[in-house]
Amino acid sequence: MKLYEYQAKELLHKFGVNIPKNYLITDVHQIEQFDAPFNYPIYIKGQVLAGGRAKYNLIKEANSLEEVRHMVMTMLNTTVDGLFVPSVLLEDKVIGDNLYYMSIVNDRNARKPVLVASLQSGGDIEEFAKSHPQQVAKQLINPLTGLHSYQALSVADELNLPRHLWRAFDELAQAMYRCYVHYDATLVEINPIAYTHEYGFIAVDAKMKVDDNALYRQPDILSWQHILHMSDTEKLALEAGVSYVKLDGQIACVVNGAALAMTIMDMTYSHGDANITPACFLDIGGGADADRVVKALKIAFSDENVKAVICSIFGGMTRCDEIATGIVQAYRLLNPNIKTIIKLQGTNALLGWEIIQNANIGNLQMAMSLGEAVKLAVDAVGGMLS
Amino acid sequence: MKLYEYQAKELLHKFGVNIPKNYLITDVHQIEQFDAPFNYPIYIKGQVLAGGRAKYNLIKEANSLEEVRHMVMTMLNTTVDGLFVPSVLLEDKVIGDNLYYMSIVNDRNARKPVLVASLQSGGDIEEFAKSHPQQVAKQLINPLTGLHSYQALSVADELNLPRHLWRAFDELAQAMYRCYVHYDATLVEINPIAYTHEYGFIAVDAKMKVDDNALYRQPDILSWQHILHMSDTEKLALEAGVSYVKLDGQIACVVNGAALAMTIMDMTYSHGDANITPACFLDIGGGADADRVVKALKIAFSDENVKAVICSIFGGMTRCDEIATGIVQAYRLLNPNIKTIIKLQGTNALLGWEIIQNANIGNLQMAMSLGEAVKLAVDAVGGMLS
Amino acid sequence: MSLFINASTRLIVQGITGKHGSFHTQEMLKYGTMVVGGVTHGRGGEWVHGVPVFDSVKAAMYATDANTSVIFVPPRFATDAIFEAIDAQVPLIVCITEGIPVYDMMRVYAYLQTSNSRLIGPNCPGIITPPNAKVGIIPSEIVRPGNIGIVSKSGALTYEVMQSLFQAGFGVSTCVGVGADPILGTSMVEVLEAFDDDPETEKVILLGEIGGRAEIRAAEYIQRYMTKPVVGFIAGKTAPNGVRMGHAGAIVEDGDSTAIAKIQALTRAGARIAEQPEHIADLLR
Amino acid sequence: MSLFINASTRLIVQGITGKHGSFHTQEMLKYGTMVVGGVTHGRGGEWVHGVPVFDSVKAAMYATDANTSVIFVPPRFATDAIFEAIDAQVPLIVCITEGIPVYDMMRVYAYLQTSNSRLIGPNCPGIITPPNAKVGIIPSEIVRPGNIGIVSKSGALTYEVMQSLFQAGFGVSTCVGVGADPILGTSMVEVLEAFDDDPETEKVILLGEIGGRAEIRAAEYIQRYMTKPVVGFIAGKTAPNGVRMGHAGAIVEDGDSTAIAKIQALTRAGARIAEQPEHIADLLR
Repeated sequence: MKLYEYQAKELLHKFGVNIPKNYLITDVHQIEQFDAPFNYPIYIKGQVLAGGRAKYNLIKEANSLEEVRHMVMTMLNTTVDGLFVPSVLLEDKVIGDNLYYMSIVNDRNARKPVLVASLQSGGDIEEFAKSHPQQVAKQLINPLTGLHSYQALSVADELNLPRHLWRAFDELAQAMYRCYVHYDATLVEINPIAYTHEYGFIAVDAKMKVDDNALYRQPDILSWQHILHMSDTEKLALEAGVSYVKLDGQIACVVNGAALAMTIMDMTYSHGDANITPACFLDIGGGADADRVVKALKIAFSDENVKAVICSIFGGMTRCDEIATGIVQAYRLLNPNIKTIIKLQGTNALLGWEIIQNANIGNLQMAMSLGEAVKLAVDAVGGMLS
Repeated sequence: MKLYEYQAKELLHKFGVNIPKNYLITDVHQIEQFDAPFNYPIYIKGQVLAGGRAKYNLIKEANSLEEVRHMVMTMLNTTVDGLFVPSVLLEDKVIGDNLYYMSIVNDRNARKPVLVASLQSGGDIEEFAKSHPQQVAKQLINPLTGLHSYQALSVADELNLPRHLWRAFDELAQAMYRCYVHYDATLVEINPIAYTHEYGFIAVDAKMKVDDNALYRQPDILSWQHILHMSDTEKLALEAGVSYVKLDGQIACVVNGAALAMTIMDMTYSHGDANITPACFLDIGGGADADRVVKALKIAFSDENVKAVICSIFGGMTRCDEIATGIVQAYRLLNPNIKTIIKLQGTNALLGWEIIQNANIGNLQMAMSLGEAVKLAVDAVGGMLS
Repeated sequence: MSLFINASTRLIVQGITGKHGSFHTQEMLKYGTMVVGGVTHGRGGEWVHGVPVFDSVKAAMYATDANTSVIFVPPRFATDAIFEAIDAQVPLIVCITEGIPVYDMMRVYAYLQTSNSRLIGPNCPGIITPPNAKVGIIPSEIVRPGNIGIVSKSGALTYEVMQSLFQAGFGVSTCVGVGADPILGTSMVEVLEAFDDDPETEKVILLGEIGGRAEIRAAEYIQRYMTKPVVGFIAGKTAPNGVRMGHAGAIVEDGDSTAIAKIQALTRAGARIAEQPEHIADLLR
Repeated sequence: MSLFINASTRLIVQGITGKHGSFHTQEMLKYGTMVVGGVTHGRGGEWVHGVPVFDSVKAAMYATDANTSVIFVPPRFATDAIFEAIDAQVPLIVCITEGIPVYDMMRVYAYLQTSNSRLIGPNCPGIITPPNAKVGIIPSEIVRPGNIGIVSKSGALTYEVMQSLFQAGFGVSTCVGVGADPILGTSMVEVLEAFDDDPETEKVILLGEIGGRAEIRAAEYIQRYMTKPVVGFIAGKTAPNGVRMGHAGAIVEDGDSTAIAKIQALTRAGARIAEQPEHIADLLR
């Protein structure tokens, strides 16, 4: 789960990271009455779950209360390039001599967290690391023993950071690591960090991602989930525990297993008719029950673009009788004028077939192979489009 | 540093351990106005840093507000068997079906923390473990990976705890371990724990010790240090960073190093004259400077019983010139009518000798061996006593 | 010979009394796997499909002399279950559970390095060595003994491939699902190494997907060391960037983690890559 | 031969720019120890008593080919210093620092078990092997080469004993201060073992005190395995129960941790126990 800038800063601040004085506007009434004591100019920052906000005009500088109000009004509750702006952060403009980059992120290849820092800030650190490997320093962290000060200091050394800043640099890294561990983050990033005489290191912008699998033990983060701007469909998917990715085509892929779902997507794309493509990726995961299938199909049917569904299940953990029951329930409940091509195999597949056949629903069609399923779905869409 | 019962309970409660409703009285005015909504009978518990409070009449049961007031008045600010009672805890009387014991403590031999639990509560668990090894279960904890649930459950299994309590038992152990780690405890003990239908497991009495060496990173605990009932001398020792143990005799032992100080104590005791024994153990530690020596001597001189001081230093980390400077400063400052027998050897011993000799103070006397130092000190005391 | 499991595998099932644990215990028994015990804390003394349940892995190991454990417990207890198995010195641990937090798995992985246990998974379908050893959830009716080794990140896709092999007349030496989480106990490369050493295996199928660099590393290994032919399939050519596709690990985060990059690396390394799963059998001939 | 250090010891000093680090660097150099480098983060490039200072242990190890490190940094940085030395694969680490939290040391000890480093201390005076190798703070003017090995928990008491040996004409093979903290990198028993194997050592002095079971374990070892005679002294016969006597470790917590119990165990094991330190020399004859 991605966090908004102001959320990331709030959490980092709890662990000792300095952040600029700020004020969050979530409601237009707040700005009408707004008169907080800032020294102008201040930053006006639209909160969206994406980087590169400057190019969307979501980061501006205001020189007066008038300007603040005007800018907030222009940003708040708008949608910029598909990104909704639920809140605007007013923030002291920090003027630092130098700007730095620091992050703690999971290094999948090393199977450890890694501390990454650079004297260069802004932009994509991975790209920058490739072009300027000398200017980005990394230290792998043993998750059993944590980030050692000597490691943070060796990063400072490698970057030729002025020596009087080393202790503060270590403290910043330690604070970030504690925050990373405490909140089950997969990424904690401050970019840029400024250094000022007043505050020392201070976070100008911050990003944080929290492991979805750990949200059950992160009540504070979980309580922020409702603030996320999600479509009704996304909310339904979250509740149902299915993995949902909306795409632009007409064929919904309801599958148990990400790789198989992607395979069906790939096969649909390569089918030849460029106008017929997947409508969504819906991974119902392992061991789904009938209820989850109903919810997944509800999501599929709720998309107006959807003209056909491929429901391909190869049961291992998943039991095909549960799947079949769910499909039948969904049709009984919603009775959509949409064909679902069903491929059932593996655990209890025969039971599943029986349930489908006994239900005797016209829009349900069986397929014996992936190729056949894709072909039947494309034909169904073709029939409706023509 | 030992914590009071109410402090231990407060910390445990922060980490999720249930504790009875309670109310702390630290001032006699509180009890005059006291009218908190308890259901009688309630416990009245004098807070002291020692176990076995029942035998000092520091744990009582009150059946009315009148009784509460009377009992608190009798206990508060009294001294029972050398233990000052700075506060009294009023507490709901919990009635549980069974009483249990659980602690997390540093196992010095295994060099790991250990979870200890028993279905038997009260009394000395170590003694009980020796006599009833079957009824006390232990699990060593790897400090790099923490207490695993399977370990807590295996303790529950070993104790034949009813199975419906296993999950709650694990949660209790996990809460205690988190508390132990968070506060750098060397002991977290709940004894007894009751099990009630209303609360589940609940801490009836609790003990906690925090590692003195870790207090620098435990600001909450450190802030409690001022509440500890310490004599002025103990406070001075704490500030000076010297280790002070008051004893009943006449010879103060000011030494760098615990083993050497204890050796001098042992030699003083075995000197033959049972009336002449050590007055205190004063370990100034490694690398002491002149200032610390002045403070140590101040502590020694402040005890009216002290008739002579043995100051025996074998410098490794400690530099004898610093020691000598400190001794001379203390005599110039306080000019006590007490002899100090000085033995200086090791790092910069010659410089030290010179400083002492140049100071030309009549009460300073040099010794060449431990035996001689003890003899001179005993003689000095003998002269004063006779 | 075979990989990791065979006819002398003695298996315990952690989470045997749960819905999935119980169901797949029965499936594994049916297939012929020696399931000698199960573990559910607080349920010791019960029986599940004729298998005795113990209160701890240690007790189960002691009583049954098992050499392998499979984990079916829910994600919030699975980390503890893996630690318990490692501490009980189970030589082979197969974790089916999906949804374990990454931080937990990084800790498990670091701890594993100090032990003698091998972990397969988590978030994997397990291992099958026909005709009679199965640890995990791979459907057994679609596989017969043979000389094709399979290493895969996924579940359902693997079953699709296994079925098309079955229909095409191929048999399998061992199929290992390494899992699709970002942090795995055993990597694709380690399984390729084992296949290369396994006399039962003549050709190897590698099934990958977007996310991570496991397939890139596999390509490096194949190019440098692998003596047996490899046929591959990589899912997710059309997956959008930066979006998690179901699996915690299935996300394109940099150039190396795209399907195209992986297909190119494997092709350069000499592996033959199928356009779609049903073509794999053709490439094996 | 000798224990742990000798003429080919190449030493780096962690915390060399501090007051104690700098002073004892000079003392060790005077004695003839090859102090080849020092470490203080952020002070690399400076020199202390002719010894180059580096910004990290890794850099110092790389530049100087050292094989031993001694730690003089304050307690709140000492844990990090030990981890740094272990991670830089220093074979022998001697930690002088007093006051490291017990929890930190339990973590260090667990980590140490997964490495190839030996840790002596913390809260110890170090090691001296006359005539020219000294790592730590043991005063060198009171020791001459010889065949007596000393293992001790304490500092000042050890120096007293060393001086009385010196005056009585005895020489020392190696003196090892294992430290007086509750958790130590190297135990008394490990040092006794090393003395038993050391051809330079003929007799061994063991200096103990109240607290812990190290001396009880030493007694068990002496009884079962030790071939060389042991003379001992235990401080704290008159220490009150339950009170911490200076050292973090010096506290009577149970029967085994009293001086009397230790003296009895050692006596039963065949060691000769001195009534006071100055009698030790007599028992060696």
